[in-house]
Amino acid sequence: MLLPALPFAASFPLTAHDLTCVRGDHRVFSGVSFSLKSGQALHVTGQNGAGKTSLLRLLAGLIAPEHGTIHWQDGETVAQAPERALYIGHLDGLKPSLTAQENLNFWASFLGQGSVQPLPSDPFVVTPLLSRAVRVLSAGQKRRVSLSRLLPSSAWLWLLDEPTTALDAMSQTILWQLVQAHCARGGAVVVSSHGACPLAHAMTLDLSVPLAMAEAT
Amino acid sequence: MLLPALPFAASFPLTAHDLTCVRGDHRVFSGVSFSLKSGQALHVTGQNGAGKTSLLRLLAGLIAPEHGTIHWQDGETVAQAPERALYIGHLDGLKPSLTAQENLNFWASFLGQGSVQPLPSDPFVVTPLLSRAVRVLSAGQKRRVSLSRLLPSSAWLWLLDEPTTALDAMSQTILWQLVQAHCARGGAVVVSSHGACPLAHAMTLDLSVPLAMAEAT
Amino acid sequence: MVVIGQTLKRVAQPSHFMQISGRWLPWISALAVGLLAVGVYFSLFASPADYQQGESVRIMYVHVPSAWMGLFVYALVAALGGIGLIGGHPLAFAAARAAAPIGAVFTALCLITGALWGKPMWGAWWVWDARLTSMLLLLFLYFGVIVLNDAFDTVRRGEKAAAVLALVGCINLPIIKFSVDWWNTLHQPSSVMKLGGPSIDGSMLVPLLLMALAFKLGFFALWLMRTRTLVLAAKTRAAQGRMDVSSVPILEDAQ
Amino acid sequence: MIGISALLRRDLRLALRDGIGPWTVLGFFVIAVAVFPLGIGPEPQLLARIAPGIIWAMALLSALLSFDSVFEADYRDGSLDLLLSGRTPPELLVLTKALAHWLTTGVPLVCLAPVLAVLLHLPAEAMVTLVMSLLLGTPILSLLGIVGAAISLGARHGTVLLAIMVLPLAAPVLIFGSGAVEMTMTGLASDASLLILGGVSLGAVVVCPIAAAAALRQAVE
Amino acid sequence: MIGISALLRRDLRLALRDGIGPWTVLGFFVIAVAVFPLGIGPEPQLLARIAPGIIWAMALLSALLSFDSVFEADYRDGSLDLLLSGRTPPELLVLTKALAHWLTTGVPLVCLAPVLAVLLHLPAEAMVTLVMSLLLGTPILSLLGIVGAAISLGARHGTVLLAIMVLPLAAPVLIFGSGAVEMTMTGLASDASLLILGGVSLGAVVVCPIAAAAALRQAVE
Ligand code: HEM
Ligand SMILES: Nc1ncnc2c1ncn2[C@@H]1O[C@H](COP(=O)(O)OP(=O)(O)OP(=O)(O)O)[C@@H](O)[C@H]1O
Ligand SMILES: Nc1ncnc2c1ncn2[C@@H]1O[C@H](COP(=O)(O)OP(=O)(O)OP(=O)(O)O)[C@@H](O)[C@H]1O
Ligand SMILES: [Mg+2]
Ligand SMILES: [Mg+2]
Repeated sequence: MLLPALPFAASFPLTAHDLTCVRGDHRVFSGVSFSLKSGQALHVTGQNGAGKTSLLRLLAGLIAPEHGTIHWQDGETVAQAPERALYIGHLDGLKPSLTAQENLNFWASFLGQGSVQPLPSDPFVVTPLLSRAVRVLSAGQKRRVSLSRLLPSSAWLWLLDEPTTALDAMSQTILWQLVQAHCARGGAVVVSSHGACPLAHAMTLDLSVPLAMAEAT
Repeated sequence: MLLPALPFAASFPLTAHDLTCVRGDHRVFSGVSFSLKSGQALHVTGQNGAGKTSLLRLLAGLIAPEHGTIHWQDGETVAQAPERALYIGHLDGLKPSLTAQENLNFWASFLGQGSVQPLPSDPFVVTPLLSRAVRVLSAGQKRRVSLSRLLPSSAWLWLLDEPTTALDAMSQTILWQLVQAHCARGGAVVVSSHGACPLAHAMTLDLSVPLAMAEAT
Repeated sequence: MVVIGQTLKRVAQPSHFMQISGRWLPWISALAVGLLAVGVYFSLFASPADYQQGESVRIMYVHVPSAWMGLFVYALVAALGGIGLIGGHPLAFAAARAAAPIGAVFTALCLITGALWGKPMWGAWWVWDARLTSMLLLLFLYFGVIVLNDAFDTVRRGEKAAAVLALVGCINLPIIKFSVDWWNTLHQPSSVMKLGGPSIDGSMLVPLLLMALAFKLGFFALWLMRTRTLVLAAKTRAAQGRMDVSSVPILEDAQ
Repeated sequence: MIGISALLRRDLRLALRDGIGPWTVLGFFVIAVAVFPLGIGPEPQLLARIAPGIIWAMALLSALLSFDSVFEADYRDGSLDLLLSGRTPPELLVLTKALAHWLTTGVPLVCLAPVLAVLLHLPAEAMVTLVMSLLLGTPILSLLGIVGAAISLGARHGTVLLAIMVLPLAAPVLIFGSGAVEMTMTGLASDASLLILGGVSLGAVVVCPIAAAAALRQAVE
Repeated sequence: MIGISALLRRDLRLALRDGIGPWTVLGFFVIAVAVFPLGIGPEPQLLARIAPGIIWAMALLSALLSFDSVFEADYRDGSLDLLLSGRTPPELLVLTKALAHWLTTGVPLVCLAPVLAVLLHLPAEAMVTLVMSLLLGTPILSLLGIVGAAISLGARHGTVLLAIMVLPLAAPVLIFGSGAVEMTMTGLASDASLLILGGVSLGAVVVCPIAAAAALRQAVE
């Protein structure tokens, strides 16, 4: 399944340097550095509480690092140019009382990608679900709807926090293919998961290891 | 890790006969029949929307079958004796503003198992989390807390809906060991998951297959 | 000016602060207690009853100073909050946090004594005139600041939020102060702190000022104690080792 | 039983911690009562005459404010499933919920009412009637609200349903309650109204839990 | 821009589907009509006297009641994360939220006010001032409330915090608003008060979004 070409010629290599993350009043990780170039994928692992979600939220510019820097090649910080990254986390950001269609349309037009009817392509087979209220969807169906936000997105960096949660085998394969395709078109991906990551070319960042370095793999 | 013996000598073999489930206004599955004896485990699979969660909710007596019957050997229906089964679903039923300890205590005493301090045993290593508000726990930490409700429970039948969600590799192994132990002490388990189920002796019920029969495996 | 700035900066180092405040605290406390004793004596025995208000005028010696303190402390809290937000100095937040509850007590004291005074004077415990109402609102603002301070999991966030509220709430202060001039209120206008000198008899002015001074010193003593406690609390939280020291802002001295 | 008391304790703790509950009611109550004089002006006798209305209106509002959270939260985070699949009969659950709601909204209101009455210059002799009427009336509000909350749970237009269902039912309570106080103020006997209130709340204690429990079972479907 | 309008449309749709804004206004309406005349008795001039105060008090309270749901839902289901990580500056987000809130609570009230005024025998000449004052004043309430909602997001005792924070700041608005109407009723010119309201409104539109946006960034931490 093919994705439309990314709207920009240039890519935005990202550099994270010596990140320290503090949640609440306690330190989660420190000394994390890595850089991401066009086409690369970073697989974040680590036991529960290691800081995977925290790292992704840092990259999305949702929380600020206690210490250290994250910036694009052109000098902008993630907080300044958040639209270059698309974050899909544990929570799906779908309104139960709206239909899948309404939800997707809203996000598409809010993230400035125009309406999504009809879906450009429908790898996750959500078309049959579109007319139903999200409240009545099954866990995996919800997940598939929220993942469908990736398709119209023009973000260069995908931030996926345990994206395979609740997905059936079939949809999981599709997801990984999609990620491949995104890398292939010059995008980059940071994905956290507990299982092994089927992406051949992915670098691994294990946050359980103190002072982890992405280069470590 | 050993579980306390179940409080009752007798076990309650369960028989589900020709179940039809309708959610909202459309039929999810029909003709599902199986029976569970002491020590047995049933692994429910099927693509998203196949009806795994629905089946578990039927067994928990939370929804009524459109057609067909579920009852214990002694003739009681699940709706009449819900305390024989413990349902742990997609949602964790933990209060964000209460600490893990407070949450566990509440469920222990509500489900009539007395307070759980100290925890009888702590396979999921939640002790360090007990004093923290659930709000600030990571996805997997939350999951581990909610799974800890299994330990003090005296329910004969465990109903686990994708229990490995958000768990790290380590905790997943522990979970499966726990399930083994429960079967070993004469309990029974119905578990839904998308991955393969490591339980050697488990029967499989694939809801994608129309008119699925547990005996099919 | 510069010199003062420098000294302030030095004092503001948590370590210095602990030393210096430790040294001054006993003296201030002693002085406060002493003055309070004298003030109480004057206001209860060594001052005349009012020719129309009778003995009930003595309420004034509590009412007025506590009112002044209520306003003063709020301004202080807001100022410290501002410093904290701009300069990001942890000690400022701690000081603001320490001051708020004391100010709330003074405000409550003013309201209560006022109500007690109102019954004989106006025949009602409470009237909805501008000053009384605005003072009641000040109490609410205090509550807001206090609750907000520890409403969050992250200490710093609570302090920031509280600072914002304190600053915004400042508009209430002039309203309270000048309500008596802007609207025609039951409450009497200013007779001490006004242009052209106080219009109140010396025999009453003296004990009033004595009490005012005693209240102020008393406040400073309590304020220092509470601030010190907060600093120490932060230290212990760090010592418990659940987090590492660098994440406890109050412990790192601003260079 | 132990289950029920555990639930009650949890709900009370949650109410205290998350603020929907005593604090909110207190806050709203004081605020509302401060708001009306600000708007209407300070004349004591005028305030006194609308005092019962204001206080009762506030009672209803602060109750309304906290209804949608009664089951909503438990439904959203999955607690409700577990609560219903426990040993405890749903009717008892609902009754406990209603009790918790009343303890955290009704009771603080009853305790606070006299203070506010003073602030609004309500004549002393009417005070007793006010407290009595609130004491007898607020349980009805809680019970009605619980039914509304249960019915509107998970339904489209949930809150809308809630408002539309509870208001018409609650309005009479309001009218009787404030009416009783005003009668006392005008020197009439208010026993009749109070008796009616008492009777209605007894009826509600019996009927509402059954209705609400039925609605709940539907909701978790 | 298109993003903003999308957000506005979504919020309005949600408010109508399961929001409480418009319905609390309706509720107040019912209560005010049902309860206060009882207390005051039939005397038209008395009712007219309290009408502005009552209506304005309703405005404030119905606004207060619907604030905590402004960001709470988006925060809980993760929408807020996405909203903040979009291209749109947070200040604009907040402004939109405020607009949506105003459209769902302020506007219905402005529309209902004349009806209510008639029922409360408010003299016709005061009607215009009433509507004007509400039109100019309610936006301030919405904007203040948004700041409060943002600050108290994820806080313990969120709701009451909100109330405590907003009330002192909103009180002046109330006073000026109802003041203006009363002035017209007593034959004075109310332009001054209205101008002040208008001015404050403008100021709030500038200041509040900035404050709220800052608070929001803290909240998603
Ligand atoms: C609850 C009711 C009352 C409240 C909230 C209240 C509040 C205040 C406040 C805030 C001040 C300080 C004003 C300033 O700093 O300029 C003040 C001063 C004063 N109040 Fe009250 N008051 C109340 C009742 C009364 C009553 C009943 C009386 C006596 C009839 C009274 C007499 C005074 C006097 C004499 C001052 C000093 C004014 C001056 O010289 O500056 N107050 N009050
Ligand atoms: N409350 C509901 N009302 C109406 N339909 C529902 C409801 N809940 C689920 N459904 C529908 O019933 C079907 C089965 O849902 P269910 O949650 O049982 O699937 P599932 O096998 O658990 O899927 P998943 O693997 O995604 O968890 C789905 O098509 C879903 O859309
Ligand atoms: N909002 C918060 N406030 C305070 N502490 C938090 C907050 N969110 C997470 N934490 C803590 O920060 C640590 C890292 O959390 P995070 O969610 O990043 O872990 P994770 O690697 O995503 O774990 P999981 O695999 O369970 O998702 C955990 O110990 C958690 O308790
Ligand atoms: Mg995570
Ligand atoms: Mg499921």
